[in-house]
Amino acid sequence: MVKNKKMSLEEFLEIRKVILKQWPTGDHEALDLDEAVKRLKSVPNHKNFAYKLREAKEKGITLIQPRAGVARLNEHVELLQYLEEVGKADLLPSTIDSYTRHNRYQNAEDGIRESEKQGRSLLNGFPAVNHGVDGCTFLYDSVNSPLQARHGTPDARLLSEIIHASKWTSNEGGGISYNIPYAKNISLEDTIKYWQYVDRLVGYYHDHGVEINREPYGPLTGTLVPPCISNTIGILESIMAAEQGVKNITVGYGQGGNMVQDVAALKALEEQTNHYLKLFGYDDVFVTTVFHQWMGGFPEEESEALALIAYASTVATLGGATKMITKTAHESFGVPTKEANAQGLRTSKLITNMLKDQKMPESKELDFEINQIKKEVDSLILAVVNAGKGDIAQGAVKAFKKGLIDIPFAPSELNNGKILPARDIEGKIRILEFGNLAFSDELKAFHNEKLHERALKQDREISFQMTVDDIYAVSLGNLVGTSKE
Amino acid sequence: MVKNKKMSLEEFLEIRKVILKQWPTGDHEALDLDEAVKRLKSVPNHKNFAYKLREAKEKGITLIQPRAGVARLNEHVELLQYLEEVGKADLLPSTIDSYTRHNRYQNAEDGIRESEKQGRSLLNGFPAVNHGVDGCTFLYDSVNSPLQARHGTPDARLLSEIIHASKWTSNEGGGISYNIPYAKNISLEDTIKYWQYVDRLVGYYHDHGVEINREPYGPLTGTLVPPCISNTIGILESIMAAEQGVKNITVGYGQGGNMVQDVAALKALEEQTNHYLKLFGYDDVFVTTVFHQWMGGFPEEESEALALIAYASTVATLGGATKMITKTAHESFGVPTKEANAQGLRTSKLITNMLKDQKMPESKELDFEINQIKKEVDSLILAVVNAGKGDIAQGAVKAFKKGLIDIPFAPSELNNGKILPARDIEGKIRILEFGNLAFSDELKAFHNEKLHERALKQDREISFQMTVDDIYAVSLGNLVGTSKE
Amino acid sequence: MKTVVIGVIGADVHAVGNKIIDYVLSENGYNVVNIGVLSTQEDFINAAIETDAKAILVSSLYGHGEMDVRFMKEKCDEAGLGHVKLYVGGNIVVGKQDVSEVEKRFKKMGFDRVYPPGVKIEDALTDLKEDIGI
Amino acid sequence: MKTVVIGVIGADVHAVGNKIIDYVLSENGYNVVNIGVLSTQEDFINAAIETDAKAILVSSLYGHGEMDVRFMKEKCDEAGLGHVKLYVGGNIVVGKQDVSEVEKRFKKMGFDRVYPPGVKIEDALTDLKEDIGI
Ligand code: B12
Ligand code: B12
Repeated sequence: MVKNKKMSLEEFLEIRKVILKQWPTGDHEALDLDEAVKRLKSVPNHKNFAYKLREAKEKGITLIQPRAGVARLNEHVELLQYLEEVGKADLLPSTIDSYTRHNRYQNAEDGIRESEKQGRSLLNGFPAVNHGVDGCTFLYDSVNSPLQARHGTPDARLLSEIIHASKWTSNEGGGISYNIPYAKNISLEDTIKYWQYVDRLVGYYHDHGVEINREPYGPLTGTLVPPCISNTIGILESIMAAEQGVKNITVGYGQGGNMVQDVAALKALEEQTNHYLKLFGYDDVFVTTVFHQWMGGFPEEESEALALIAYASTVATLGGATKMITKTAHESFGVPTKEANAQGLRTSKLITNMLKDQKMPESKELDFEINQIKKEVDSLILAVVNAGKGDIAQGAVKAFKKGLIDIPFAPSELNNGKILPARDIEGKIRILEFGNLAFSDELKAFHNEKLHERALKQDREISFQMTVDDIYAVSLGNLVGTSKE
Repeated sequence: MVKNKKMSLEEFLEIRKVILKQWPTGDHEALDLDEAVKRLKSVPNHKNFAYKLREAKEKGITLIQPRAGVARLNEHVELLQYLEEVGKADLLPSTIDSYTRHNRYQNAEDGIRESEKQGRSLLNGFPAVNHGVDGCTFLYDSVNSPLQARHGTPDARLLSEIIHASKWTSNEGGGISYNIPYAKNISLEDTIKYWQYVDRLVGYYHDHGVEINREPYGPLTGTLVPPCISNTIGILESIMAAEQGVKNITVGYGQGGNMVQDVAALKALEEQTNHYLKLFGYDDVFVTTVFHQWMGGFPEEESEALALIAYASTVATLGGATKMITKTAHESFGVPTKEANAQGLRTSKLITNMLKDQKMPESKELDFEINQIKKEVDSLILAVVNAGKGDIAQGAVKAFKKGLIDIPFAPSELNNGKILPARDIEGKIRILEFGNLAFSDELKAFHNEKLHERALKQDREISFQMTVDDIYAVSLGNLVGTSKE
Repeated sequence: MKTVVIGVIGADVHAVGNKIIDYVLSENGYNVVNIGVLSTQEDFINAAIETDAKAILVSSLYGHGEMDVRFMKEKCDEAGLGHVKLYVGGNIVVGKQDVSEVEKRFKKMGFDRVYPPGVKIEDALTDLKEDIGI
Repeated sequence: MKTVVIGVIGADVHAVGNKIIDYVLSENGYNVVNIGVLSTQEDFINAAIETDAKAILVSSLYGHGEMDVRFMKEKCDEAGLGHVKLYVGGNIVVGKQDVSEVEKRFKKMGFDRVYPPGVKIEDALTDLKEDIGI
């Protein structure tokens, strides 16, 4: 049974041997840990993710980072250079392709070869494992900003080894957040263990004087996720990362659409992550937040997409996020061209820069939402702790099994899949069907009330159709769905 | 000496005869007032500006309206149809060219002819007087939305006669707002009289059962105008319009850049316009507000321009403006193509629609700014009333002469031109040099304090260079200017 | 009641559209057999055989669709499903590509109907009625 | 100290740039004669004659610039100002047009320097120093 317990060095090194044999690129001199530490120590501050986040937090500014990844190395280098220079990105990603995410390195290899042949990327991301330490280091050397792997990989152990040895100083993901929204039937115990390994690696580096940033994946399915659910999972993954020795964590949240609820979610997330880390005995973790621009279905029209991007940037900046992940005007169609990607960045940057001296004023409404989210999160975390008899790793596994935690629209069969969200009349995300979610009657009553208010105003029933309308709404230029007839 | 007194019907009709002779198009059967009333009565609700604003106000939504005008009639028709269909504009404008604004109808005629010859518009707007009632009615018949003339014409009497007889149901402008920012040395007494005529015409129509909307021009020079100044002028012009019988007024405000100050300005504007109208005895005027997207120098980069447009739309919607005037990604270059114009509209519409169910929450900071603006406006209006010994038309003339009211960067020699604005550290527009502005020492002390705070934080002096940096700031992607070195 | 098989092919986990397709087709009188995300060509074919389906609706969102559906028509034919209508929709290629070009490529691979991004399942109902009835 | 005449031509009332040009050129050691907005060609020429100016900086923002500056060079020559440098800048044509095309048109009309939108007065200082010194 998985436990939230720091992995011993011996166990870690034992597993490591196996991991590095999973694909030929695991065999590289830089994957000697001493050598890797030496390489990572040579990373200057301005190319260190963790450092740049600390600096931004101090200045109170919001950094921007795109998603980007293509199959071929040279094309990927060119892409990131372009996003840095023309797009003015502060932080760089490498979005990993879906075959690599499922450890299908042979498929990825075929994808690279086919892409070379056709002269265009047939993969939806950068196959970092196949390109190996040499390719990834070449990339690192070709840019001036910190690099992070962004993926959705249930078992990212080999990937993580390769990117860190290549001086990429951040890694996105977590045992829950890179399983439930990204897989169908991979055991949660397994993925938590895989990610304990990934975190243990970062902890190892920390013990040897290298600071690496870790980012639990906040938006989950990106589709009407109530803030309490994503915040709870971010907090759980932060605690599990801290146990393995991670000291620099960025917790994430995907834009919901209502400005007040979104700012409240960001504030609650930061405060409660710090609170729970201390409560569980991790005193020296540096916490920042990342806001994801709208993660659901996008409007097709490019001006509308850019408007949504600018609106998201306004919320992130006024809400004080340390980092924001940007989208593009191509979102509803497919992987963006580098031009479209840079355009999304420029749109975002104008706002993060222009609004940097403004914050969302404190208000009763904001306070109320912050407290509401906090109460809900407290209730969910308590349920996890109880389910695990004090151990949150065990608790997480059991909570999912029982549906005490439940992620809307997740593909995983481990997820209860009974919860249904819908918006209230102001567009705040509330819960329509709770399934077995660990909510008190009082908490449920609040959500019911809010949705009744909407049903009344819109003169319609509370039903799955409401959820469906809300899913389509933003791509149609609305926030609160209306029944079409 | 001009007085705030309803023009008698005889006087109005006397002047009217002269006006209609200023250009051949003044001689048209539709300019018979009985005929004009008949025509206007045939306007259906959805093409009546005043009606559509009432309706929007009731629904609590924000309508969008572009600026647009080209020299040739057919091209102009095509342009407005495009903005209506592709841009989804709710309200249509005809922006009038600069020759017409200066009553240089012969120059406008040459401009039309030259534009016909070259097959592209050489005028910066639509020369409505030259196109006359026939052209303007053809335009009205070609679109499905209400039409308004937008200009900057000190003497718009003939223009107003022609557009209303052509079933355009709104007219922008005012005796102060279309003089001081738009002219060099035209007497303020004269322009107030000209606009009393324009309002009297609307009052005449109202007496005969036709509701027409009037819109004092809010943004003035569009450049760091402190809210108290533009709000004061909007209120003065509303009172003068009401005296002539106008019953449907839209007061305007140009985006300053700080969200809280902008929302505060909108709220204060609406509340105080209603308050002063009642105080002066005009009980049945229906007041709405219009928010102008950023009126100062725009960023060149198109994605940045669109970001600014989306941000402005966010503020207008959360601030509850009934109407918003949109800009385009071509703003810093020149009169936009119809495509660029529609793009600006679509960007705006996504936001006004998506955010329609959200309002800016009440907060201490917002309350404070509302009260601050109200105190300042009260002080300025009091000074005008005193200067005019109770008559605000006289008072306005004298207040400008003495600099009690002073518009930053205005070209008019009647303006004192001593006031200098600058931003505080959050980007709120404050006053650096007061000249002779009718502010108490207490009010001045507040502005001084705010600018000292900024000077301290930015480690720089309070000087004209601060103002210059602030003027450039937004076009460079900032809000608060910084000294470059 | 006509049966249709729906699912998301390849290493693709986009589940939202799939759940909505299930709901909308069921509401509109079809017997929906949903094999879910991360499904192989074989999963689709087996389900179609078992349930005597009249149409297979393949979703692909994540970009690898073009690779994932190769030779699917041939395999259907081999399995005796030549008469079953083969649809594909979602974001079936990488990036924003010319729609008619993409349609051609997939039709050449044997798909009866090809839907570009932005076509919601509601918009495809008339086609489905036309092709297989209700 | 060299003298330059600045102003905004035609029916144009854009005053902000004009005030900044005044301030920046003065700060940089020029004797600035500012005839303000709504100025005619004659206003520019008379001011230049009266003050022995070395350059005339015409601003046009509102779009009618192309019509407003016609034959200005010829009038300058007639007035004996052939040696005076003639600059134009701002938003000198209607709409977003090809920059080098526009420059050509205005150079053909006799302007020595032509500045497209986005060129702030600070950016033109080096040209001015090169052409007339300080
Ligand atoms: C939400 C989302 C996610 C969520 C998915 C959560 C989940 N498990 O469901 C998360 C965040 C996990 C995710 C992950 C990834 N995503 Co994603 N995602 C989206 C997004 C924003 C919305 C998808 C959605 O739910 N839409 C709402 C539903 C209702 O609409 P729909 O899915 O389009 O389905 C409707 C129609 O398409 C149609 N339809 C669908 N199939 C069929 C079939 C037939 C026959 C017919 C008639 C109709 C039809 O009917 C459906 C219902 O109306 C889209 C972009 C967008 N559309 O805005 C990107 C998008 C699909 N994702 C993309 C990518 C690349 C990824 C990732 C690789 C990583 C990344 N870049 O972050 C991973 C891949 C994971 C994997 N292995 O599959 C790309 C695909 C690129 C491409 N094709 O070129 C997109 C287009 C974004 C982009 N522009 O880059 N994603
Ligand atoms: C503020 C503004 C106004 C204000 C002006 C207030 C006032 N009295 O000063 C108001 C609202 C009143 C206004 C009115 C109009 N405006 Co206006 N306005 C602007 C805006 C937004 C900013 C101008 C500004 O102040 N910029 C800041 C200053 C510091 O920069 P600047 O003026 O560009 O000057 C700098 C440089 O250009 C350069 N420069 C200027 N001249 C020269 C000369 C030389 C030799 C050199 C080297 C450099 C140089 O140095 C200056 C200082 O650095 C611009 C668009 C933009 N730039 O974003 C439109 C713009 C200039 N306006 C425009 C128009 C059409 C109008 C109107 C006709 C109506 C309308 N559409 O609403 C009226 C015309 C009134 C008239 N008769 O002139 C158009 C011109 C179109 C074109 N050329 O194709 C523009 C470009 C907007 C647009 N895209 O449609 N406007």
